[in-house]
Amino acid sequence: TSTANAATPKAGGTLYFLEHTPRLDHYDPSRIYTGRDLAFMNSFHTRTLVAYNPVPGEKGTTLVPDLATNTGVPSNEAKTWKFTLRPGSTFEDGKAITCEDVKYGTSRVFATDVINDGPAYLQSWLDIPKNADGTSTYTGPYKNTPAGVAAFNKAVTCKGSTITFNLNKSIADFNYLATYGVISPVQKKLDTGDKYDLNPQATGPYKIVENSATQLRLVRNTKWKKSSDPVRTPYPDEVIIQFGLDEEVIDQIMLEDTIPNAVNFGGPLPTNRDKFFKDAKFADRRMNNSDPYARYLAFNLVKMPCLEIRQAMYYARDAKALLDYAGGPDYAGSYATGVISPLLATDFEATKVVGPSDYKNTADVIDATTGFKPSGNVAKAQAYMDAAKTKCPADYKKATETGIVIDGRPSASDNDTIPINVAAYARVGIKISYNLIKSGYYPTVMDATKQSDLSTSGWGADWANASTVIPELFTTAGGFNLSQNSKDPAYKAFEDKVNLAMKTTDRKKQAALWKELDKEAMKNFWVLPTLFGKAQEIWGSAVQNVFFWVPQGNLAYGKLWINQ
Amino acid sequence: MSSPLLSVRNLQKYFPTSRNVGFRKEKLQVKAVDGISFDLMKGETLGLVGESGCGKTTAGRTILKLIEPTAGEIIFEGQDITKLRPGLMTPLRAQMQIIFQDPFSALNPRQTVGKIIAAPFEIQKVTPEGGVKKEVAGLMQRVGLNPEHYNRYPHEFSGGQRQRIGIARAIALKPKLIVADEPVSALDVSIQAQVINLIDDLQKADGISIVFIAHDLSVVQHISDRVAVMYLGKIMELAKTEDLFTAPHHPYTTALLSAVPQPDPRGERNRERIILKGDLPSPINPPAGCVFNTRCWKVQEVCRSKTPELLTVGKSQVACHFPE
Amino acid sequence: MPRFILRRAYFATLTILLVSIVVYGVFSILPFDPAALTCGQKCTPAIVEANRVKLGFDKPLWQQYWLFLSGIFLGRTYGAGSAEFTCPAPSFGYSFNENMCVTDMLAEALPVTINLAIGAFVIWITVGVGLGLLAAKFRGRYPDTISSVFVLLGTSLPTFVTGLFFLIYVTIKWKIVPLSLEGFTPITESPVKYLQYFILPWLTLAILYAAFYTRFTRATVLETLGEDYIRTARAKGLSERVVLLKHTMRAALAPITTSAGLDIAGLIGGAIITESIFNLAGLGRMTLQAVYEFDLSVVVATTILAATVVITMNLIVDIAYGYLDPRVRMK
Amino acid sequence: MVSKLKSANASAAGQIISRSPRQIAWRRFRRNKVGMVSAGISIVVLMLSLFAPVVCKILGINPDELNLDLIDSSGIPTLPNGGISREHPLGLTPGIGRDLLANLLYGSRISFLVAFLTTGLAIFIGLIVGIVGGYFRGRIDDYLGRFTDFLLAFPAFFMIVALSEPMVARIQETGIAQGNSARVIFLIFFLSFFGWPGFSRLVRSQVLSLRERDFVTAAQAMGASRKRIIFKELMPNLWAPVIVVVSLSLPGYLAAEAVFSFLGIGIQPPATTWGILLDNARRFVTVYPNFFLITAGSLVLVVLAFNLVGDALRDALDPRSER
Amino acid sequence: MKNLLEIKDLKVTFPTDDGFVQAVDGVSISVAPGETVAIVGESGSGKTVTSLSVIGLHNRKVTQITGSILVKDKDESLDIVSAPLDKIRSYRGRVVSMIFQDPMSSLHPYYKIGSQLAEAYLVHHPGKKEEANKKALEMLSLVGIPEPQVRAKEYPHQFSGGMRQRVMIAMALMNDPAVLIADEPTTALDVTVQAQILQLLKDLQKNLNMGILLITHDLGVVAQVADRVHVMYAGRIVEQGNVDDIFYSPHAPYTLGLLKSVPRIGSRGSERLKAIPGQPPSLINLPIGCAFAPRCEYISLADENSCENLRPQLLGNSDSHKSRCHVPEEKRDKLFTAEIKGART
Ligand SMILES: Nc1ncnc2c1ncn2[C@@H]1O[C@H](COP(=O)(O)OP(=O)(O)OP(=O)(O)O)[C@@H](O)[C@H]1O
Ligand SMILES: Nc1ncnc2c1ncn2[C@@H]1O[C@H](COP(=O)(O)OP(=O)(O)OP(=O)(O)O)[C@@H](O)[C@H]1O
Ligand SMILES: [Mg+2]
Ligand SMILES: [Mg+2]
Repeated sequence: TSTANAATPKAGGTLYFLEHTPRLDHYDPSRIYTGRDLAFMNSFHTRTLVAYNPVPGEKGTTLVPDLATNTGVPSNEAKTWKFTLRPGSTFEDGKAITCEDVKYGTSRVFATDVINDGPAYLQSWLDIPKNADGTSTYTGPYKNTPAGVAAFNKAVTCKGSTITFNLNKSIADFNYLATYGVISPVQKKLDTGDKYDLNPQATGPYKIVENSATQLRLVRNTKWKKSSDPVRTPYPDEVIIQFGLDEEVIDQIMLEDTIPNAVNFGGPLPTNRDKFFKDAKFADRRMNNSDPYARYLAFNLVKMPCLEIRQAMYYARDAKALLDYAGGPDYAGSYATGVISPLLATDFEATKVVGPSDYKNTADVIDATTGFKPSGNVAKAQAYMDAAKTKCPADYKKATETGIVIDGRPSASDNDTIPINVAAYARVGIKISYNLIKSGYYPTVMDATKQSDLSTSGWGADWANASTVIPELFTTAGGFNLSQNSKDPAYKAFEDKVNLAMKTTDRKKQAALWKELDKEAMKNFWVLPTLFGKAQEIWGSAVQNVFFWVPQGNLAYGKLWINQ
Repeated sequence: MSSPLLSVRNLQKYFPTSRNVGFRKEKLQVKAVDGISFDLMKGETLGLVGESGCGKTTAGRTILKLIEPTAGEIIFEGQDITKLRPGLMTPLRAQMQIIFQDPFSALNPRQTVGKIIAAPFEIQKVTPEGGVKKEVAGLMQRVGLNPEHYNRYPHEFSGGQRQRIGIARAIALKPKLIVADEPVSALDVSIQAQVINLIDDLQKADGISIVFIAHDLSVVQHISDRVAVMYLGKIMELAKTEDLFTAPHHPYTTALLSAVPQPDPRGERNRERIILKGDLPSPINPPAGCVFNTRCWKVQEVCRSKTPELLTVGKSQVACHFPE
Repeated sequence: MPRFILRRAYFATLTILLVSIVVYGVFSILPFDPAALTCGQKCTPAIVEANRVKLGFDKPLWQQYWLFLSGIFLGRTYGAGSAEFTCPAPSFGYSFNENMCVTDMLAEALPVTINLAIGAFVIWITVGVGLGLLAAKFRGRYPDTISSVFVLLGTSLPTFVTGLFFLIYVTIKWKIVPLSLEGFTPITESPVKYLQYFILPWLTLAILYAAFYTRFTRATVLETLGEDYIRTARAKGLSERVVLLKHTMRAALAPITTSAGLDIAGLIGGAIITESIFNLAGLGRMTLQAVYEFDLSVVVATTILAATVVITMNLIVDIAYGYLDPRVRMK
Repeated sequence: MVSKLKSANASAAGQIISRSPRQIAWRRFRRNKVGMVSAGISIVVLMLSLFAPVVCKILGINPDELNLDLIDSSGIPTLPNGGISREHPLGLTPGIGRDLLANLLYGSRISFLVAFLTTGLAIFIGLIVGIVGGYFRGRIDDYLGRFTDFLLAFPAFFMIVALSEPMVARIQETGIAQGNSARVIFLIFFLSFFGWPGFSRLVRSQVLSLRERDFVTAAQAMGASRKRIIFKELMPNLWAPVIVVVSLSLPGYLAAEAVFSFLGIGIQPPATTWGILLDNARRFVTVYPNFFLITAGSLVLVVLAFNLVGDALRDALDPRSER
Repeated sequence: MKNLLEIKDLKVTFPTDDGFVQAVDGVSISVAPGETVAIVGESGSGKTVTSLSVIGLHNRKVTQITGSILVKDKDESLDIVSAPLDKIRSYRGRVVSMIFQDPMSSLHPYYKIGSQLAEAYLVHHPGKKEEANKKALEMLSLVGIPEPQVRAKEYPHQFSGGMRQRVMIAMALMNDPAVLIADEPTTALDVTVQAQILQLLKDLQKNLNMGILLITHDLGVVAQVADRVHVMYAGRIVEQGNVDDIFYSPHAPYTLGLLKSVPRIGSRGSERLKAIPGQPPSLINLPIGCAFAPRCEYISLADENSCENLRPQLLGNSDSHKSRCHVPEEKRDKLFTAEIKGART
């Protein structure tokens, strides 16, 4: 992690972000869920009740008050949370932000037909009765029943400038959710539902003045007052995301420093990484960090019930070739040992269930504890296959004859890995093929009937607690269980332990439980962990004060300034 | 008197066309052939002359039922073939053949001469004595082509030779009737004579009846027994060749005769010429009454209102109110 | 003449209607649940169902089409309760990916594509017809050789190869044309930025078509030069220049105009590659994006729009042909 | 002067003896050096593609073999010249280090398959519709003409792009084919679906003018059946224009396949086609220009060669259009 | 120079794929004021090539032309074969005009008749628009087109064939040329219309004292309008003379054959036509000797083998009547005259 020179920041100038995709997924605070977009919008545009401290290093993970004057006060065994709003903060139209605005903002996520894609914690945690199918009886502000509204008004209450959330269970880290826009002020009379996404009211120092197919342009929000915002420091006059640029073009711009005040929003192409990282010229303009994601393949247990086959696939994999292809340890990260990323707070030091005992060790030798070998432990994999042959002959036949189908999203680099995988699994007689889903990947694979035998996926914690990882991925209550593991013999015990962990308010003890659960999930081979990834950042020579914002897993965009 | 080989009665062929007139789309008819009648005896040659567009080709093709007639009757060997279905026509087709004006388009460029001449046998499923190949060679010899050129393609022959190929094909099945549609118009003078002689010879030898279409009066006069002069889809005059040329009764015939230049400078210098005014009117909208009235120097009021019938005048049949 | 135009216009309208039915039908019977696609990562059947109702996909197909069609004239309302909103007429639907009325998206994208098409058209016509004329005039000599090399390369180089070359070398490596970051700027605002934005896309598109028109012009001109009336013109004592530029070009004008009209219509929907390489926010890129995301309302709208342009252009070309060719005019 | 002329003529005259139209075209074609060279190249490329497995075996190259050890962390071959050597005649593909030549050869098979089948299908439909319309004329022709006009009103390329994903999904759903087979089917079907109207117009206009020719009337006068007239009289005269348009549309479809792969809506990796290779090459164009040059060069070369063969064929088969 | 046009020893050769086509081989023709000179000959005998040479319309880069074509313009005269193109252009349409065989395709379909006519005037009288228009109307009425003001505003396709040929003639006469070349002006027309056009040409010539070079393959037309005749065969002139000489005492066997093979009105219909056997030769493959020898029935009258091996010269006892033949002229004169008489009865 490098920090560019700590000279006195200067205000002014335009800060460019060069981006390949045609737009960000969402701008509506209730709908943003992607780490980078969140870091961006929260840095400039949207204020939340509490925020991560935008400073380098570990300190960045601490919560600081933002719109609220505190970081949340729990009571009633953390079933009730109170936040008091800071006076003097306004929307971009000058209207003061009230408790009612925040309450209204939280109500919106219940209108799932309009406000989608955002984190769904509020729906499951707020103390509102649920229907038989698990949906909330409250259906949001647009279209609802009096009973639903009454329930919601009981769950979220306003008293002066204090907002109270009543939860249906103890949530020790509920205040972390308050770093998300799902709990942020929205003016009822300006809410345009779906269309609010295009130009949401700013509460931070910048507001949107153009949101088109080519750019998102933010300029200073004149109604914003430094005095009311302890977190943000607006330096540039304008912030622009330039969309749809060819990735190669972006890299070339960076290499040539054509636009010194620009940041490569998506990171350099793999092909150009060496140019940036092997050349001292770019020493002040590059960064290579672990990213907050754990990557894995989720076994669909409904179609892959045989543990031995799953194990064989794990050991037969040529992880080394894949890591090398992805850029080696320098650029691509390390062999994943579970689904909890090492970037998560220190109490989640990586578990040693599968993979190398030390995830930083990339030597191609058999790991004594786990039997993992980066280039594949073919002997061990073969042994599992042999076992499978007698134990679950039907699955064995499928693996060796029909072939195992893996869901994936088409991408230039993933395409290349297909032959690598085909060759690796062939070593133990496993046939694989790919089902590449272009659009609507998750809606497709989340549907157990449409999901193939394995699905490529990745997950990062929503905040620095594995409570946003293990239950999400491995329980039926979680929102992202691609493993379909409820029929697995080990599931019941696992779920009980998860519930126990959720109730544990002591962070240390809770963390220990999560680690054990991570281990268990790995032992059951519900997923096949692949990488703890890395990400590279590149920026122009005029961009100053660049540092990695650990909890967001991205740069602290709000702290950048332009050296003119 | 023996019965005619072919009788044509009041034959009509109107082609439908349309034209945008101001705001309306007008449905029109090209009166290409508008009620012609004649008989053709066995072994007789009937010349059909007239200016371009007067309906000669249409008449010739309609007679052979290559074009469905609009009205009238075609009686071939006593059989009314006007309404005959194509399937029933097929065997009759061996009896009636056609020779074309354009020796280039009349032969399929992708077939050898041998194939072209053998086609009638193939189509009519006739196997001549001694086989098709021998018969074709004989035919080639007969029309003055070298039988060794059996495997050549049409483009390797001159216009006159190509016309001979067409003739060989037409006579292959020994038809009783041949419509020769301007068979020599596209040929050079020196070649024209060869082909005329050939047709003449074949006709004499086989006793074929020929409808000989031409726009050149001299040619028609040379080859025909009788001549019909057509104007705007109608027969103006029909007579024995000698009668027609020595004593034309219709003003149009007279004008036509006087317009044909002869290779005789002295005669030409002294010749009184009748120069017709204007052009052939459009067959879409022919003049009322006598179709020739717009160009006739003898025109009277009756010509503009009443269509003259084809009546016998002297030895000829003439459609004129004031025949000479 | 007006009658003729009216009749053609009537048929054109009918064709457009038919095209819209076919396009709408084809896309609607496809095995996609737009409701599910707009539902996000954490999706429940209830959400899908609610979405479906909101999008109008719960109705029978013909009703959906009717809603679509009437939306064009009357505007269309989506959602319910206080989140209800209207896409005013002419409404081509609503994109749930972009959270925009499709009409607004079209309004944003269309000027870009039109400017792209017209600029490229001007270049290709000038270059194509000019080179074609030269090649015909100096038939068999070196201008002809050069033009035939141009034709061959132009028609054999895929657009994306030339486009990428321009982008990476001309703009970034050699910096001949500065990179345009700001997006579409109307020429009235800043001609320099306008040019900067369009010049390379124009060239990319124009090369292909210019090659085609060079070949076409050359062939047409050569054919015309062989006509008897050109011999007549020469026999009058006219100079070669007048013969070529007046008599020959006049005759070549009709076919060139016809095919140019159709080609430019094709570009409205066909500049996909150029637009995506140069990141022009035009109709083509918008459609491609929508295809990637299964944004059916956008795809349906752009397809129908593109077809409408083609059909309309066909109509215009037909009428223009009547004016250009007196023989047709009189019929 | 005179005598010299005569002797020259005498020898020329000797050759004029009996030549079929095909022989004449062939002779004219043979005289076109560019056309001959292009034809040579095209045939060699087609043969190489057809016998790709054999060729690869002989050269000792394997399209599926990975050479990860020869690739650096940027995905570029570490050997000089991108690994061009005796083992890898055109070097390695970046990323995972497959043999480029082997991949070009195997890749060309799908590209050619799409191009040939599309052309074949389009010309087949075009021939049927064109002949039916041109020969029978009247109402049938009217309807067919309307329909082709209607099809031509669709922006074809645009429609194919728009339909690609949904249609492929449809094909997969019906179970006709999965994955890339479905995509190949889609491409062939839709390219030819929007391609045949062009062919049918050409065929129709040819048939319309042919059937006015007297040899068709002659056949009718002999009592020939429709079948005979169509197959024996008309068809042989259609081959020349058909061959020309086929040879000119093949390279078009070849390039089209590449474009669709480039846009990400054509054949999908891990299959190899030229479009996919080119799309890859694009990613590596600045760091590994060889790859781009070789792949783009191959495509341009083949398209160029096919185009030139088409031009030469046109010149040879249609004497009016001498260049 | 008393003649308006003097072609001397014109040779035109086209290089083709199959060899050199010697389309015209040593043709000499002259035209005096008020005179109509005809060229007759079969298709491909080089008539059109000769006429196009006169206004320099061959592509000079590929066509090899030798000899001279002198055209008289008032006091100066110009050799079309060697003159610069600009100079030739200033003669075209002004001194020498041409009308073509096919009136259907010889008018520009996209321009109005009036403007096409006016253009012919404007080329040589730049800037005089009004005069040009006036002259155009004048010329249209001169060639007998009714309502010239109306018709001038119409397009060629609105005219019938005969009308178009009249327009072509009017166009050729816009600048009162000295020589008019008419290449088969009536071949595409019907006899009745042909008669109109020939009459028109005759009248115009009388009024304007033009020299006309008339090209045709129709002997009847020649007989009707020509003063002098050149008969061409395979690129060469085989006989030239006054009309009467040619028609009543032909000296070349080809001319005789031609005259005998035409059917005439009034001749006895039942008799066979006297056809010339064989085909005209290909111009690339000309016999070494007399080009007509393979088809000639009088070879036996000539010196042994001379017809096959020697090319005959254009000779004659009188200056005005010459022919190419190895048979001694005395023999031919009587024999041919007798034959032609026989054929005529
Ligand atoms: N298929 C057709 N459809 C419409 N009109 C036709 C058709 N065939 C012929 N005609 C018209 O019918 C009239 C007579 O044509 P036809 O070909 O029979 O004349 P013709 O006497 O043979 O002329 P020519 O001497 O030029 O051959 C012409 O006006 C012609 O335009
Ligand atoms: N540009 C050319 N290139 C090659 N050969 C040519 C060219 N122009 C004419 N010829 C040949 O020259 C010969 C004479 O042609 P020309 O047109 O003068 O004949 P013609 O006497 O006018 O015949 P027609 O009566 O058919 O018009 C022909 O054999 C022709 O093929
Ligand atoms: Mg006719
Ligand atoms: Mg000529």
